[in-house]
Amino acid sequence: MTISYLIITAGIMSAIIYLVSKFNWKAGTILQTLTFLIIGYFLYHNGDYSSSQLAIFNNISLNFTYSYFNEIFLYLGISVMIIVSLFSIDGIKNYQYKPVYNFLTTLIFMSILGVFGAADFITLFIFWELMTWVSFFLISMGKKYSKKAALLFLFMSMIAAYLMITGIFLIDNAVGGITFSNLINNYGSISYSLKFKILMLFVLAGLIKGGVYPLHIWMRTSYSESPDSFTSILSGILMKFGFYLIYLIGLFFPVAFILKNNPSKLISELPSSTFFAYLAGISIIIGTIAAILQNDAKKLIAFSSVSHAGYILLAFTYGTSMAFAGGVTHILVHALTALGMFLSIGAVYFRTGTTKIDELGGLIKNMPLTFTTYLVSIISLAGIPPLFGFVSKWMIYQSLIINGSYFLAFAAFFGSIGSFMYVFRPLAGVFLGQRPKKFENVKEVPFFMKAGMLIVTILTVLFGVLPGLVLKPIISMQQSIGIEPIKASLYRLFSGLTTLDMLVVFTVFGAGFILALIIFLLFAKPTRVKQHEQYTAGEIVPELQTQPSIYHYAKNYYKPFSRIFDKFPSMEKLYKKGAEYLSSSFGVIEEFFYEESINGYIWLISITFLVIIAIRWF
Amino acid sequence: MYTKKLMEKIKNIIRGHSLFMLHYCTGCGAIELPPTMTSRFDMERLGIAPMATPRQADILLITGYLSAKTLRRVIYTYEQMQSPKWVVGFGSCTINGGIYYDSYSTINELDLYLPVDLYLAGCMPRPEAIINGFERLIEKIENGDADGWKHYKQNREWYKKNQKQALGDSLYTTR
Amino acid sequence: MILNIIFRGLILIFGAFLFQVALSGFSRKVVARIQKRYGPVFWQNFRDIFKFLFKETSISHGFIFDFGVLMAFGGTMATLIFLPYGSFEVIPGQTNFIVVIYLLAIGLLGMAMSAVGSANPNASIGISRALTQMLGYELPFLIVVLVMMYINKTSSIGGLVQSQIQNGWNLWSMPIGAGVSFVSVMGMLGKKPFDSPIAPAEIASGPLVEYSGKYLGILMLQHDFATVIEVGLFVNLFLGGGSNILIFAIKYIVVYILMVIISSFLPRFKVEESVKFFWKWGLSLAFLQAVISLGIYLI
Amino acid sequence: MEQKKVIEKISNEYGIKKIKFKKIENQQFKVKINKKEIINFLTYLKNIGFWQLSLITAVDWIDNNQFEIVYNLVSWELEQHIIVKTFIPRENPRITSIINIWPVAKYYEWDVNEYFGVVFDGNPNNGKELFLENWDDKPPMRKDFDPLNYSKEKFPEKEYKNFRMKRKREVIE
Repeated sequence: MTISYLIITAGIMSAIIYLVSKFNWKAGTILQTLTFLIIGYFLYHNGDYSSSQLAIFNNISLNFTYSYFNEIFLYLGISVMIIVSLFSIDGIKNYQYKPVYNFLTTLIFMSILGVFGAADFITLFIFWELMTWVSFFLISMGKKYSKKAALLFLFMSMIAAYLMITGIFLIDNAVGGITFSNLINNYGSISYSLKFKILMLFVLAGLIKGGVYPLHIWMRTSYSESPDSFTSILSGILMKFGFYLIYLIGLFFPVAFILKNNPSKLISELPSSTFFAYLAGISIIIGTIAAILQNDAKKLIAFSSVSHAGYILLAFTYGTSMAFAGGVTHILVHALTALGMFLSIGAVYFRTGTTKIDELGGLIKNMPLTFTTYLVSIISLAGIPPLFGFVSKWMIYQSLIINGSYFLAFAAFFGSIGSFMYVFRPLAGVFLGQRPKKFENVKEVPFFMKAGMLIVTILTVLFGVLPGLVLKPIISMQQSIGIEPIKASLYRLFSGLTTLDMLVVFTVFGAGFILALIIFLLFAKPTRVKQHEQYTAGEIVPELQTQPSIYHYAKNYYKPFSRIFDKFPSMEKLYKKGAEYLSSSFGVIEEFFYEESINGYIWLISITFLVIIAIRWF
Repeated sequence: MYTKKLMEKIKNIIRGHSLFMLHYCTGCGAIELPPTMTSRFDMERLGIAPMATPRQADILLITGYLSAKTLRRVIYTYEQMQSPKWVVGFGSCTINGGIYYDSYSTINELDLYLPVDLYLAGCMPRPEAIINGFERLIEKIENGDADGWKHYKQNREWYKKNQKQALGDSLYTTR
Repeated sequence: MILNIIFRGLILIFGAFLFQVALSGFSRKVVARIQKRYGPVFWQNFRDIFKFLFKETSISHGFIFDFGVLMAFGGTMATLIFLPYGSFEVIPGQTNFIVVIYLLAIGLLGMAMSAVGSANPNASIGISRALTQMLGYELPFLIVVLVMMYINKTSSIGGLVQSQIQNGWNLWSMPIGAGVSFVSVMGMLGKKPFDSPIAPAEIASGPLVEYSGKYLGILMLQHDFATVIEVGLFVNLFLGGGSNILIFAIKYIVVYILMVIISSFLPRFKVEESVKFFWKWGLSLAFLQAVISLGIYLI
Repeated sequence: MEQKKVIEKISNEYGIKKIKFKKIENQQFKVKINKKEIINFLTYLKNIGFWQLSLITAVDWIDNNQFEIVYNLVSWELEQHIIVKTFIPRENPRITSIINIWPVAKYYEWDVNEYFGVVFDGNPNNGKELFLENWDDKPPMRKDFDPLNYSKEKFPEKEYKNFRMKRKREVIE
């Protein structure tokens, strides 16, 4: 079973799912989950490492491949989609256009298969664009300001697409073909300056999609305004497209990685990789600080994604085998944790109708499983040992330490410690603290949403204890693309500096916990008290319960910290100022760009495409 | 049986020598505490230290007159403390109202509302008297005589009745 | 083998308990003498801890309140295992610095979760301050340790101790870094200039405000174990550990008492002041040490 | 400004001739005024520079069967402190509120209302609780209120049977 057949199946199924959903949306969503499961199963069971073609016209065909270098991404995409789809069986109950939602997410699945399975750049581009357009419609199905967010998303994605298509044309010009194998064979014939141009175009496109500072501006609004289950896909997979592109282009243009362990070559070839590593460091710091200062839980996670995009970029551009493996692992870590965080915040939104941290509180009593998912995810995200997130961070740190990069290490540590601050805020504000009276009767989410969250939780713990499960395919990936593989067994990791044994860490932690439990149980049993029985300097509070936010400390949680950054500029405001200046200078163009409806914009895009095609073929 | 008694004795000795008192100063007698705590008289050598919250405290000091409005808070605070816990009445105001015996807003006798384990007479008691009083309290705790908290638990209704008489029916109780 | 490890782990935990609780009681005496007081007996802290453990009642604010305490206590005891003490290592070869630093964070996270789970705003304020301050003190310390690990080409604490046996103490080879780390460790311990998270007169002892009875006893134990880890890290990284456990203990006592003495005559920073202090002086000095050490190393 | 000049100014400018000023100190004087005039007079005083209201209080003249309401005003420009008094009957004591002139008067009036039972027309807090919790007797600052009696009734004392003995606790009914 090759990828091309799977993609065709997904395409056909999207129509069927749409029809079924029209009839009964729940059945449609279940069908969607089953479809994803079956496709995943076929890929796992029958998939042989091979290439395939899908002919469209006589001489134009889409090329696909399934091999070591992309299998881990394929499985990541499929599993994220399965989990989200499972979650959606109950989770999309409140959405307005359920059949369309199911249809579009199935198309997203198809584009995931296409992008990760592509064997030439045009195929990659086509599915990439499919994803952009489908995402555009999906984002605009969300909350109040989602139309505006979708427009910004589309605008940024379009820039990425233009950059990428230009890069593809340059490759085609230089080597006379756009398949990956063609590029590898004729790599030597490309001149240095052209290499630099192509690399820059692709990397910039990837950075926009990956949401690295200062190109992150679409993320905040798109994440917070889009429908909740789609946000999980957006951060779990679609954001990773950008890094897949960087990873891919890095394979062909060995500037970022030491492909054959030749550091001198790296330095002479291009200074850009250092530049991008530093950009990544800045991205980590800015994303962290911005995330700390947010009040909306989804916006907070969006900025945390900026920070973690920085980690991935740092690992990819850093240039050691360990860092590279750490980067790929971090993609998985971030996909899993972002999934867990967005699903649990989505579950909170499902029941309470808000994601503002200071309006919520004390939900752990009502939604224990949601809380557990969130807790495990944030522990993993912050990189605390027995869980998955520690593995990737450990690998990235090890490579930073080996090479003594102080600023980058500083940035990485800053992001890591800062992540305690921002991940703890929703935990404290949403799940812990005092529960307002109006949320007293909130229930735990329905079964399928629970199931989706449970899977994420279990996977995070499992991969943390046995990182070898994930590292094995990464090792074979490294072997296949010619990098010296890292050394790892099922639960052991070896760097040049030291050994990490996750099983020992986990066991010792478990033993410590059990010992603590024994000591705890030895002494007198505590009495449970109500939440308003507090030390309040003698004042009595039950009356205050009618005013929820008075006694729940969630507003301005890091006020002292934010005072340090009072006078710092914001990149988004800078762009906005620039845009205002431009729009006042170019009044005519403004009419196209700032049209309330998007017709004018689509018209503009079509014209641009026509012009590009005309230049190319005539 | 014997081991249980021995255990109880050990616990009492430990308790007696580690007394955390609550920083909830209700009356004018609180001014005598700073010299008692600091270099000159050094309460810490007896194992007595100030604590900021009733959850962590063992002793509730009522330092002087207690207005009815404060009594409500004091009762609430006392109920938030974890047993074993002790109440020390400080100055003559807590014994019989002192110079405020005819005030419309201060209570006359603390023992009706909270189980006082030790009174320190005087207006105000000097730090020497306070230290002396605390030594007496330690002695009582070691012997197991300071059992006001048990008494409060057993005769809750009687205390509640008195409290309600002084404060009206809207008294908030924790459990 | 496994039984041996369990046995040694228990010995370590019990020994650390006896040692550190007695030492912190002794440090109260030291502070008292600085303030011209007599001070309590040195076993006063045992009395305090056992008094709390023996309390007949205590209150709980729900599941997470208990779970967080256990996570903090368990995580801290687990971290204790991953540190070398002189020649004594519980699991040989398992002394990874990054594991220690991050496992230590589990204690803080558990404590933070539990404290905020009590739904007391004072506790939340304390936790928000503690996390903010953490962003201050960890960074300079980690930068200094990073330099050390880069130069010695190992990231295990045992390896760093070994290299100091050959090359002399890091205190002499990187004195600025040692000073920065010393102040950072004081921040970790919440000693005087950096005690705004617990500020008793201001936010009623912050995170600890709702803990009573055995919870408080357990958290006092947890704090003592965390002290052992943090001061032990400093001794291992800068004072060359020790050839046997006794020498280690002596170095430890010197460092700890020095910290107590320094903190006993300092007032309290506001939380943003302490973050600024660490970023302004701590980070710049740490980077200065990095440049100097790197220069010496490359030459 | 000197006190004489201020008094002269007030006597000349303010329409009523009858008002008598009495000097207390060099910078302090008092004036008694009719209840009906009080709003006009205070407004006038505020306009000529007495813009700080430092206190409103009351005195219970039980023999005359009157309440005296006292307004303390301070002027920092004129460097003078004026005490304006007015008398109202003790039965059904009512007077117009001045919260429109000084918003801060809300709390002073509330206080007087709670402790003397004087009703200030226009103040929204009449009859609400400010300092006293669950008060169930007549206002405590009135002269006919007996605090000792109240204290005995509300906060009784325990009788000790055997004071010298080591006090055993027992429930005393």
